[in-house]
Amino acid sequence: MTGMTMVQALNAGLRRAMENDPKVLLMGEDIGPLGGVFRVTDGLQKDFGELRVVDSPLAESGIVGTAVGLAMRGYRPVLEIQFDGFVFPAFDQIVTMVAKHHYRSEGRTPMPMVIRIPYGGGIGAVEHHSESPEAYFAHTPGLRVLTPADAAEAYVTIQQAIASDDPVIYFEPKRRYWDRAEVDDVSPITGDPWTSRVVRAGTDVTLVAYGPMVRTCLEAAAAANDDGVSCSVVDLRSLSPLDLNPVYVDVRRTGRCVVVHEAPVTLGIGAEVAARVSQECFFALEAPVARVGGAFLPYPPNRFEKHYLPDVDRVLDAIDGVLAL
Amino acid sequence: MTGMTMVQALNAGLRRAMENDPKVLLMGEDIGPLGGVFRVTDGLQKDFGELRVVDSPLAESGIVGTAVGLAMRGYRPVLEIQFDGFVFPAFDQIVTMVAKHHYRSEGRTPMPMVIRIPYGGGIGAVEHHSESPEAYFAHTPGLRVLTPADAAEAYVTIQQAIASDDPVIYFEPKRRYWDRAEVDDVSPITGDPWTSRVVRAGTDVTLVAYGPMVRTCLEAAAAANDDGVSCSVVDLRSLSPLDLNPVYVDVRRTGRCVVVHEAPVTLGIGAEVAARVSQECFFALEAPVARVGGAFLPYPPNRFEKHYLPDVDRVLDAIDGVLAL
Amino acid sequence: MAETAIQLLTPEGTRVEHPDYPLEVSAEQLRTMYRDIAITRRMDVESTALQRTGELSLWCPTLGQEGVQVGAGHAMRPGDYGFTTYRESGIFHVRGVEADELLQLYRGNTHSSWDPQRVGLGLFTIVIGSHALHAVGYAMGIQRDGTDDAVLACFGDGATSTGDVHEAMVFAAAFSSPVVFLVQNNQWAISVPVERQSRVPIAQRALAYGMPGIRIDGNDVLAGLAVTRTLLDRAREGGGPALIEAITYRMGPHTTSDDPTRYRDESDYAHWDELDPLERLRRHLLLIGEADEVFFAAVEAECEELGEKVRGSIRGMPDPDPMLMFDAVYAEPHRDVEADRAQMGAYFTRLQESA
Amino acid sequence: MAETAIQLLTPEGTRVEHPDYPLEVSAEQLRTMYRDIAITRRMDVESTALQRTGELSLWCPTLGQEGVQVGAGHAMRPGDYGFTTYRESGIFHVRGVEADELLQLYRGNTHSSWDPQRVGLGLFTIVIGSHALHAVGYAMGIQRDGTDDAVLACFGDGATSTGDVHEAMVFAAAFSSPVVFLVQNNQWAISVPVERQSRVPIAQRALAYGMPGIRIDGNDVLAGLAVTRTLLDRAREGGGPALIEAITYRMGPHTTSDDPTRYRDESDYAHWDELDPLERLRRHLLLIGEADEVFFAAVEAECEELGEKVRGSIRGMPDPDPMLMFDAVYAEPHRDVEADRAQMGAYFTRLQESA
Ligand SMILES: Cc1ncc(C[n+]2csc(CCOP(=O)(O)OP(=O)(O)O)c2C)c(N)n1
Ligand SMILES: Cc1ncc(C[n+]2csc(CCOP(=O)(O)OP(=O)(O)O)c2C)c(N)n1
Ligand SMILES: [Mg+2]
Ligand SMILES: [Mg+2]
Repeated sequence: MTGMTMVQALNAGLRRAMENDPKVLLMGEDIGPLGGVFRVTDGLQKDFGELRVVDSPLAESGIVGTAVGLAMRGYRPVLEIQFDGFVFPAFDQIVTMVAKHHYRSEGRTPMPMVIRIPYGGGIGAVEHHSESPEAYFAHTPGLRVLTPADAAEAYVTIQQAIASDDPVIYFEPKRRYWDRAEVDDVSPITGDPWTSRVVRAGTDVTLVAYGPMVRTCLEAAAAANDDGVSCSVVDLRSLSPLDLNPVYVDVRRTGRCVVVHEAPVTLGIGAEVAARVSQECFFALEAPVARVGGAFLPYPPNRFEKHYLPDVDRVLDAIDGVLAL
Repeated sequence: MTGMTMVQALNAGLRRAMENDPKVLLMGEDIGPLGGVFRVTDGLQKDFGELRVVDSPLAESGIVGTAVGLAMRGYRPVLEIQFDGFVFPAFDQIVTMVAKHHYRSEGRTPMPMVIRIPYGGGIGAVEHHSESPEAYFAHTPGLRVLTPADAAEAYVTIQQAIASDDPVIYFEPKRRYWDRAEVDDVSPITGDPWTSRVVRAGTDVTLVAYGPMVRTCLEAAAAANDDGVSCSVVDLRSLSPLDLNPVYVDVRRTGRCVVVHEAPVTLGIGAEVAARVSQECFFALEAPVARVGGAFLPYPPNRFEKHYLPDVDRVLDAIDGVLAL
Repeated sequence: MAETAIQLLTPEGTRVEHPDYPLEVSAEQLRTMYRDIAITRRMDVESTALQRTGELSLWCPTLGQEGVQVGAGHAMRPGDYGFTTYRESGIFHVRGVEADELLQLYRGNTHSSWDPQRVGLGLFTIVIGSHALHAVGYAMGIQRDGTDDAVLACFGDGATSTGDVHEAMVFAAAFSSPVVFLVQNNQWAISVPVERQSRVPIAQRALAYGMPGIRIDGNDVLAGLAVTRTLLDRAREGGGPALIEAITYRMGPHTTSDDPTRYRDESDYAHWDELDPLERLRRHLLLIGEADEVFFAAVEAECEELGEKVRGSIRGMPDPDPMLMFDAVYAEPHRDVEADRAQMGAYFTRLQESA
Repeated sequence: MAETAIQLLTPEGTRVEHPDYPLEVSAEQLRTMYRDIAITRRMDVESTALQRTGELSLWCPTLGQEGVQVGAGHAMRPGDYGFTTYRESGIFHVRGVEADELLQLYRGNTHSSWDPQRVGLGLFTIVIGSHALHAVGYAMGIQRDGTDDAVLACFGDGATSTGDVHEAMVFAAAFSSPVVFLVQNNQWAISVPVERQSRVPIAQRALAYGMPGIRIDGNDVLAGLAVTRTLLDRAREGGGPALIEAITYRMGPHTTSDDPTRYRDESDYAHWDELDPLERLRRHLLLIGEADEVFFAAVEAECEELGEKVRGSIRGMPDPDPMLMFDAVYAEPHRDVEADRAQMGAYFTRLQESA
């Protein structure tokens, strides 16, 4: 067990994956000598060389598109998109080529690839640096979508993402990059990343979250507890596939469900969760599933973000809401 | 009143918009002498000249990106994306630039622009020619999304889209391009396109659809009627904003709701409809909202599409499902 | 950059030497290439006919462009890898994809019917330009493997306008990757003439990246062979990427859905007819006395046979089992796909029961 | 294409004539440009300091690149329109955007604080390269209006790798639109050296599109002025687009978040220090006797004043009313935004009541 920030955990996970498999290579902008703008790849080029840690030209479609070719040749590219807002120039390659390649080739050509994207707000950044575009990818058949909630998760799931023969969009909650946790960096990697996990058990309300909002929901659950309300917290972890079975089990007991994310509520992950929970727990629900998330606006200038982003108070307000019915 | 196919209605609508406003111009691939691969722009370059009907280089980001500049200069570009699957190279410009420009400029620079996209399957086409990417756009604040269900709607709403000072993604259901309807091409254009419309009133089940599936739902409703089941059909028409009030009113009466679209069910428009209807009609619903749509796969080779696409039988099966509870 | 296009075989069928592209080619290989062009052409005719009778969804004729395609196909070594468009049946044929194998795709049975590993050809991409990047990435993989394979990336004049083709050239140049970009400038992108994509020769694009840009007569199979081979070899030896612009003409419609009379003049065709790649090679073979009417008749018979085989295997072919569409969405099981598969299976059962 | 960069003012401050770019510039204008560079530079210092104390989220220093920016800004006519990046405070200043106006953005109050119509500058786009297309579209609008305005599109060396910049050049060339692309090659894209983007001079990219590509000394305000003006005028007169590569150096970090010691040598700076645009102009003014210490002291005082003004208006500025974030998402009312606005308003009220 080692105390690590999420950045350090990701760095250690990448390093281990590269040690274990010579076909793993990293590509992105500024991931070499600089170590990435968040330092996730710090020191890796020094140790693995320029052929395995590639500073690319400034072109996201180029990064993803050449990675398709590398994967066809048997490599396992792990790409860094510098910020959430810069993934869109690569959207065509991701949605049209990466996602469909295995299907189009009738399984002849797997497309193992990880696209790491620091996402979400809360760090006072300028435009295009705080977005939560995960729903676009979760709506796209052929992609897998993972997002860790803490350093321990990050260390394990980045390696599992790299080991997967399917393309994985790996969303890193940048506001949690500097949170520390105890990381087991010794044991072999086990467990199924494509599942959600109950991170707190409760009896009155089921909170569902992922990535940056897991901590927020845990804090809200702790605060609610002080008011005598017992909340479960489920970390979805995998956004594609979705594993809502633990949510259904929990909601069948609590009868109340609140889904929380930073992305706009409309057609966000919460829409799918609400639709499925409403279907599967139809007779158990005591109140409609509540959704807490971004308003229907582009990410606002950062002086607004503390109001725009869901926080403990907003989650508590939603808990009050579902309990009021 | 003139009998027209949807292609003819769109052509007439574009023509009228161009006659009414010299700032309206069309741009896209093969829209000039060829009149577009579906002939929607047939004859327009001949009549309005090459400066107003522009055959562009083969570059979708270029088409949308230059249209941003044209809009800043006071023009109202109406763009054609040749097929649904080719919008993704322009996704960055649409999501990052077009959608946000009014907000980013604090309202100083409106971005009137219509992006026409023939979408959906059912015409036996090759890959990338049958997709339904509307949810990506409806999840994006700053865009409006419209889709006509028939020729009469198309004639009116294409003009309303062009008249809007906001950017509109205009999805044309290509399998309905050759359906004929009576079109009122004389009266002034009236009505609010950003609303849904009840196209058939019923008492037992509320069917919700848009674009190509409206006709399918009307046919299913007729078939159900023969079996003694009375269905309403609501055409959403506008996917952003969503106008679900007529749906709520109807579901509060029927207690049962089926949403139908071609796009994958997961995080499709139906997810948002189901989430909202489950919320707003919580106490009225007798069964969970059912969703009928594409399976979680890339659009399959066309010999599979008759099984992949929702059809009358699938809708009837879902009607049976919600009635069984 | 060469101002005029490189030609090794005149339209009259006489050999021309070019100092930079010496070519030794056996009579046997000449005859093989003749046969390849003839078969490619017959496949065009058969496929168009099959489309007309509803057996295929679509066909993209190659007519007129077979010269450079067959030449480039022959320039590739077995270990080399190609990335093509939908209009490349010449290369597909040379690399060993059977006609009825390829046509599965146009019938709508599959998105790709050949095994990329076996023939060394990636899936072709219909989203214009995007595969140019795959080609460069594949070439970057070769560099890491340390083999001397090289990659051929084929696309049209229209594709050169796309951002992806630019980024492909930027990456290839930055990493000096072993890839040759082969642009078939057939003068049209559907209805849009090449002048809308570029006001200067497409080959000039190469200057932007510091790589050679060579114009060749695209209807000259020998120029296609020699120049492509030279540049592939240069690339495999570490010389970096290069660009070939093959000047040719799309003699047919863009696809079987297209109506070229709306946008171009019949009168254009005559000029290109005289430059026909098949006729040119026929003349050459006759001139050098390496083929006679017996040979040409044998090729014709082989084409007939191909036609029959193709018609036989495509016509009335049964549709695939609907449940197959759920296969291979992912390499590893995915909960949501499996749920949909189960749901659809149950629905099909209900449907059958109620029928 | 010019092999060496065009220079009209040597680092020592002496004027050089160039046959293609004759320049007459008054002493008054020289002094104005000196002042502009000095003020731009001071704004850099103030903004960096304000960022360090948490008053700004970020700042992108222009240090070292003010020469070409101020020169190009002066080359534009009032009716011309510019599309810039985040590193263009020189042009912003020349076009009349006040420092404290611009800094609203970096404070996080707004995504754009100036009125594009008033100053003729589009919003700058952080998604690299994308605004090059907006510039070309704007120029296409000018062609339709039939006026003689022209457009300046500014971006960095890194941006030249993006597909959007390529497509912008393709469209500009295809339509012969009145736009000049100005690449500030400051040698770096964050930590990536320009060699990763291109192995040949960036100006050479122009050849791909058949337009002039001119290299200039980017630290020479007069070359920036003369060459930009000449090419803008050529464009407005129907001569078509052109590309300028201004060779310069980013003397500061990429942004205030960056740590250049990780990827480049301090020793590089000395060379560029000698080419400093401000010092060069100062020498020139002294050489030709058109400025003295009184003038320089006055400029210095003006800079002080600016610093004070900026600090005064930014420091401790109150945050905007949260409900403002719901404004202007759309030009016309949108049901979902209005619902969210109402919901959030109600929530804020509940929150206040419970507090
Ligand atoms: C991104 C994209 N946009 C549009 C299309 C529609 N389309 C198919 S082929 C074609 C023209 C291609 O021209 P070119 O690259 O010259 O190849 P050619 O067909 O002439 O062989 C177009 C516009 C497409 N397939 N992909
Ligand atoms: C599409 C995109 N990818 C990545 C980034 C992150 N990023 C910001 S600035 C920059 C480097 C830009 O280099 P250059 O174009 O040379 O301009 P400079 O900063 O040197 O002025 C990068 C990679 C971005 N803003 N947009
Ligand atoms: Mg072509
Ligand atoms: Mg730079």
